[in-house]
Amino acid sequence: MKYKETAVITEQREIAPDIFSMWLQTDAIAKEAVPGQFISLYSHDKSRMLPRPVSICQIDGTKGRVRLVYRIAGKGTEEFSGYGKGDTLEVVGPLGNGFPLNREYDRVFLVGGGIGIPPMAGLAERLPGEKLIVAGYRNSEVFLKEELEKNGKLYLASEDGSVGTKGNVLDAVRENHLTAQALFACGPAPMLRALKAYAAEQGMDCYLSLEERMACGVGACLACVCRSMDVDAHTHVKNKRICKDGPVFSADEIDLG
Amino acid sequence: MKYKETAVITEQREIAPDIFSMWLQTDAIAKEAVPGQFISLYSHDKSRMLPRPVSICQIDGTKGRVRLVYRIAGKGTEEFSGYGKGDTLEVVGPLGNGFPLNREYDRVFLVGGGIGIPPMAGLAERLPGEKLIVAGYRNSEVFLKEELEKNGKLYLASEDGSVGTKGNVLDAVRENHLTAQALFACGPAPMLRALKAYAAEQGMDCYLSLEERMACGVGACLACVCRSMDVDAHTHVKNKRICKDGPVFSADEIDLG
Amino acid sequence: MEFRTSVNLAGVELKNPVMTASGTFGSGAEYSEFYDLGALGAVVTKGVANVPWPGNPTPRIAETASGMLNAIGLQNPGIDVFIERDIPFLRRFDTKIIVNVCGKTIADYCEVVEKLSDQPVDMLEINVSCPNVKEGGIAFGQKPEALETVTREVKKYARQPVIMKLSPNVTDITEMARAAEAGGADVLSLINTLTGMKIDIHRRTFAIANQTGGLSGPAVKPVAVRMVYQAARAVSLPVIGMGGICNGEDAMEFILAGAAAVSVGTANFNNPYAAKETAEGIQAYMEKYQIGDIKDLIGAVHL
Amino acid sequence: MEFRTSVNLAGVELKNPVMTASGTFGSGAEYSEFYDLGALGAVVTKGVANVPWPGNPTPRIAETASGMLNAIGLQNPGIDVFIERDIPFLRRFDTKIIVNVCGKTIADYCEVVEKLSDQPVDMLEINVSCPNVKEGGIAFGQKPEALETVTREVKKYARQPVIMKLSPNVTDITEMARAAEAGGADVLSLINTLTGMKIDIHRRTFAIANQTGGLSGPAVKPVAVRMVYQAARAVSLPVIGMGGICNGEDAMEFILAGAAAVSVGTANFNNPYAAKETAEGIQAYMEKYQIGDIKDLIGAVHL
Ligand SMILES: Cc1cc2nc3c(=O)[nH]c(=O)nc-3n(C[C@H](O)[C@H](O)[C@H](O)COP(=O)(O)OP(=O)(O)OC[C@H]3O[C@@H](n4cnc5c(N)ncnc54)[C@H](O)[C@@H]3O)c2cc1C
Ligand SMILES: Cc1cc2nc3c(=O)[nH]c(=O)nc-3n(C[C@H](O)[C@H](O)[C@H](O)COP(=O)(O)OP(=O)(O)OC[C@H]3O[C@@H](n4cnc5c(N)ncnc54)[C@H](O)[C@@H]3O)c2cc1C
Ligand SMILES: Cc1cc2nc3c(=O)[nH]c(=O)nc-3n(C[C@H](O)[C@H](O)[C@H](O)COP(=O)(O)O)c2cc1C
Ligand SMILES: Cc1cc2nc3c(=O)[nH]c(=O)nc-3n(C[C@H](O)[C@H](O)[C@H](O)COP(=O)(O)O)c2cc1C
Ligand code: FES
Ligand code: FES
Repeated sequence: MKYKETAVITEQREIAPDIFSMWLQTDAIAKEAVPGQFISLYSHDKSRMLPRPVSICQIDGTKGRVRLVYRIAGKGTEEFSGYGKGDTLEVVGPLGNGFPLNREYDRVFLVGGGIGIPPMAGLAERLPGEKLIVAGYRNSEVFLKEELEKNGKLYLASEDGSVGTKGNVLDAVRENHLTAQALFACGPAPMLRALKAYAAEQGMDCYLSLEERMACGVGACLACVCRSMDVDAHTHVKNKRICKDGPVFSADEIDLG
Repeated sequence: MKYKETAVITEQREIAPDIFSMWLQTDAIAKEAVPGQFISLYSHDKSRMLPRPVSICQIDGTKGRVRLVYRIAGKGTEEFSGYGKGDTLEVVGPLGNGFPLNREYDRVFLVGGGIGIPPMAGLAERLPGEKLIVAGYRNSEVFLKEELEKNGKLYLASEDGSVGTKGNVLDAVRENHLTAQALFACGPAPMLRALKAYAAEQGMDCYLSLEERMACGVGACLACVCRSMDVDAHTHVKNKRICKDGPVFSADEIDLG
Repeated sequence: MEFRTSVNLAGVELKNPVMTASGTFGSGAEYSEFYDLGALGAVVTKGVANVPWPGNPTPRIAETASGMLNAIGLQNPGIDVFIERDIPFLRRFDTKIIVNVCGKTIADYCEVVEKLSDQPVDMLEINVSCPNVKEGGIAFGQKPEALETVTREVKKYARQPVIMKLSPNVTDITEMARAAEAGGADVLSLINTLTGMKIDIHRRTFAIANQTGGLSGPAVKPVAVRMVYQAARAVSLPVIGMGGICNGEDAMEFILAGAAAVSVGTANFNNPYAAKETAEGIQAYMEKYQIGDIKDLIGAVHL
Repeated sequence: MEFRTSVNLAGVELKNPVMTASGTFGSGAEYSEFYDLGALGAVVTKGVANVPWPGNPTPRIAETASGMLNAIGLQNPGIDVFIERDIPFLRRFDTKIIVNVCGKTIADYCEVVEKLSDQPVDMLEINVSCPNVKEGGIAFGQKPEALETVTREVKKYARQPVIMKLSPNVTDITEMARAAEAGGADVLSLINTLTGMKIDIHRRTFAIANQTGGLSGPAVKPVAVRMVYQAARAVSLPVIGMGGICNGEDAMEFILAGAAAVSVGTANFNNPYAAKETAEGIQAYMEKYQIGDIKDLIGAVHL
């Protein structure tokens, strides 16, 4: 089920420059959400009609809360960052499919790049088995480090080398001679492309969370498609809807170009 | 001079159902404002581009504050009513000409109808001489009574007779056998029309504050005109700009139709 | 007092005047997760062609002030899958089914219309005004003669009443409305999207891959109300009004301007309940002003 | 590094590409209370006719989503008062003066243009696209032949470069742009307002007395950018872009789309400093991306 709720912000703080962490009281959504799903946030400013899709970072089903961690990327996220405890936001969710949690792997990679790191925190909490978490940052402005360390072994990479391996997430994997049976990732497109190739090379199962501009967020408008290897079930034209068929795809389903 | 300021709300409360009183810290504007002038308030919601003109109710030049009293009439005023102490609003002002304060009258009428009452509070504070204040309400939901009583003798009228004279402001004038040398008024168009006729009949000087939909609020766009008796200085077509040549006009300048 | 919200479009009785705007509601499946589609007068489907269309490259949409641009490019599974899957799905709800038809040539339109002729759908809406595909579509929607011709041809194959959907990208909407009427249209719907463009100034490129896209949402509502008003007075056909409707108050503007029914489009993206709430809002308006029959409000703006 | 913001329009050198949109800035007097008009490339005045025009009844404006409707009806004091009062006023500022001219007949336009021919104004902008007056205006702006004729006639009397201001209420803006070019226009400006309507559903009447009005503001920006892009590629004249510009980022969209200069209109009503801040914003963009000359950005969107 999907719900539209008026969520109440129970906590918001800036956890790194321009990166905000927000806990939302949103009972129905929190109860059903799984890691890898996202929710649509709506602006109070009515000049902005479209939802802002944001991945669920952590889920507190007991308290009925979800945590979002987002970067200020434009006017909408800037608006959200100005709200505080007690303010409300219209939200719709949980949306999309989430990462597969039912496969039994002994050891998995959870790889997050930049603002793709947050969903890895919630995934690490729910995924069984040993977790090797690789988080790629731009620089020393790291965030969610504690949350990630709690549920797995954390390896850092940074573009400027100020923390962890200097380079990208794959550099960190290689530098630390890491191996696993499967790979779960979220981050910028070039990173996902490289990870897909790496997983194929290593014979790992690979699940990637994609992004695209969205309008409906629920699968109705066909704005957010990605190319798929096979004809899709919905329109039979090798286009999958990221909001509905994804955002998490098995890497071999999709054509990353 | 006119100023654009980011005004800080120092106090806001609902003083009658749907009627709000708001004090704004707006130093430059407060220093120069005179009763009868108005300020333009801008929505934070960018789907609403146009200013909301609101008359200045009271001026505290020392503290650099102005008070506005407004009724929720639509989305813009609804937005404003949701803000509280410490929130900010973009404002431009002081706008328009204000009531003439330099004429010496022994006794004057200050007449306000409905949401035209607020400017009478500030005018009563600044106008010399004896003041007979006539305030017309819809019903028993009166507001600003104390402020008005402080600076003149207050007579009430209400449409349903629940306070003061049952009827309109002129009914209250007649019932109390009031007379004066001049009349200053703000309120709905039918009231102003009746007052203009009454003042002419009684040989009183008469100053009326008018309203019209505004776009620029500063005299540039010619949205807010009223018909004038003589050719206007600006466009020579018997149209005066309420925002610039008014909102206060000598009744004999204007054609109320 | 009873409040009658039903309207009649070319013999089809809708329980209320609210439908969905084509392309914003799929074939209803996604929004049926939020509410019973039986709350609506009709569901208008995404445009369907004779064969599957892959649509345009991404990005396909961009947000604009109080609106959005889209260039989906009419991605659709083709009429065969549609008939097999979408019609049976929609039949489960107590609402009318209106199939939006797109094509590149007159023959394409006729092929789809013919395939639908024995299907349990209530009306057909012919999209001759999509600005987002290179061939066909918009060309028919911008020239009166072409519009009249395509209308006439389609009518030959149609068993259901035909709605011609007009483009707002024209100098004179009344000329187009009359052309559709002359061609035998049963109903008109308008407006489709206004052609627009957004530039990403930081990347110095177009915000959507197709360069231009169709503008929709509250931004276009004043243009839409004006055109509905003009079209409704120019012809004697019922008119379905759309463009920026978010709630009952917006819908009432169109109805007072002359629309016999209204569609909710972009607003669904802002609020999945928008269409349902629009129907409720119309009812609330009638109750507030004690108007017993919505028909008494159609075109009832004072001159 | 130095940043050159000056642009040249038909031989007239503007210190920066930002001007005011006609009708939103009077003749500058009111906004000169906020800042020195010398901050702008040019001031474009409210439309002026051969004789005073009283304009339309009120209400003349209505707010719409991210925009507004206006039907001022070109109230103006006539060319004689304008020459006597407004030109000397504007001459006090270090900015170019562009006079917007309106009329009901070709003879009206020519009369005003002739009277301005020996006046110290830099350019003339011919408004053939005002939707808010019954006669004239818009008719010239919607038919290519009429546009070409009025352009040619006006050019006979004009000593200053002539800007033809195009209406967006047309099927094909490139056809109109070419017609103006064929008639001898020196510069094009677009867009004027889109014809729109708003209905007051509670009073069941039109929100503005004139029934229809011109839609402007951010709502129309995508349509305006698209038309500027199309027009700039259709002709070899410089194009002045406008429609919803509120800041330097909006202005950059138009410049990248092909506009050699831009006008700020409705935004002045939201922020009296809008035009000045737009000029500053363009400069900031150039600094951010280290572009030394604005001319290198005109039409520089990647295909
Ligand atoms: C499934 C999904 C999950 C996401 N999860 C996160 C997250 O956990 N944390 C986070 O910081 N960001 C996340 N994003 C990106 C986030 O949606 C955008 O940063 C945000 O929408 C920007 O909005 P804005 O108003 O600030 O920017 P603007 O640029 O002003 O937005 C304008 C429009 O573009 C859209 N848009 C802009 N950037 C993106 C983008 N990168 N992806 C999709 N649409 C975009 C907006 O939704 C809006 O409609 C996610 C995106 C998707 C699709
Ligand atoms: C000079 C002047 C002084 C005013 N002083 C006061 C005051 O002291 N207290 C008070 O409560 N109201 C006052 N008003 C009326 C006030 O401006 C409107 O109630 C307010 O603009 C409504 O905005 P809204 O967004 O709530 O309503 P909406 O109806 O949503 O507004 C839509 C548009 O219409 C305009 N508008 C709506 N009603 C009016 C109106 N009555 N007059 C002018 N424009 C209107 C708005 O400014 C806006 O542009 C004054 C109006 C003028 C012209
Ligand atoms: C994402 C999207 C897809 C659309 N697809 C179609 C379509 O397939 N066929 C069609 O006739 N109109 C299509 N339209 C136009 C809408 O049906 C409608 O005419 C227009 O958006 C104006 O209404 P609105 O402002 O309420 O959205 C589409 C609009 C949008 C926003
Ligand atoms: C209140 C108002 C008055 C206008 N008057 C004129 C005019 O006299 N002559 C003219 O050519 N355009 C006139 N316009 C159109 C503007 O110059 C401009 O083309 C249009 O508003 C689009 O720009 P914007 O969205 O920045 O306002 C007027 C616009 C408004 C809002
Ligand atoms: S955003 Fe509409 S289908 Fe994905
Ligand atoms: S509101 Fe523009 S002249 Fe008064």
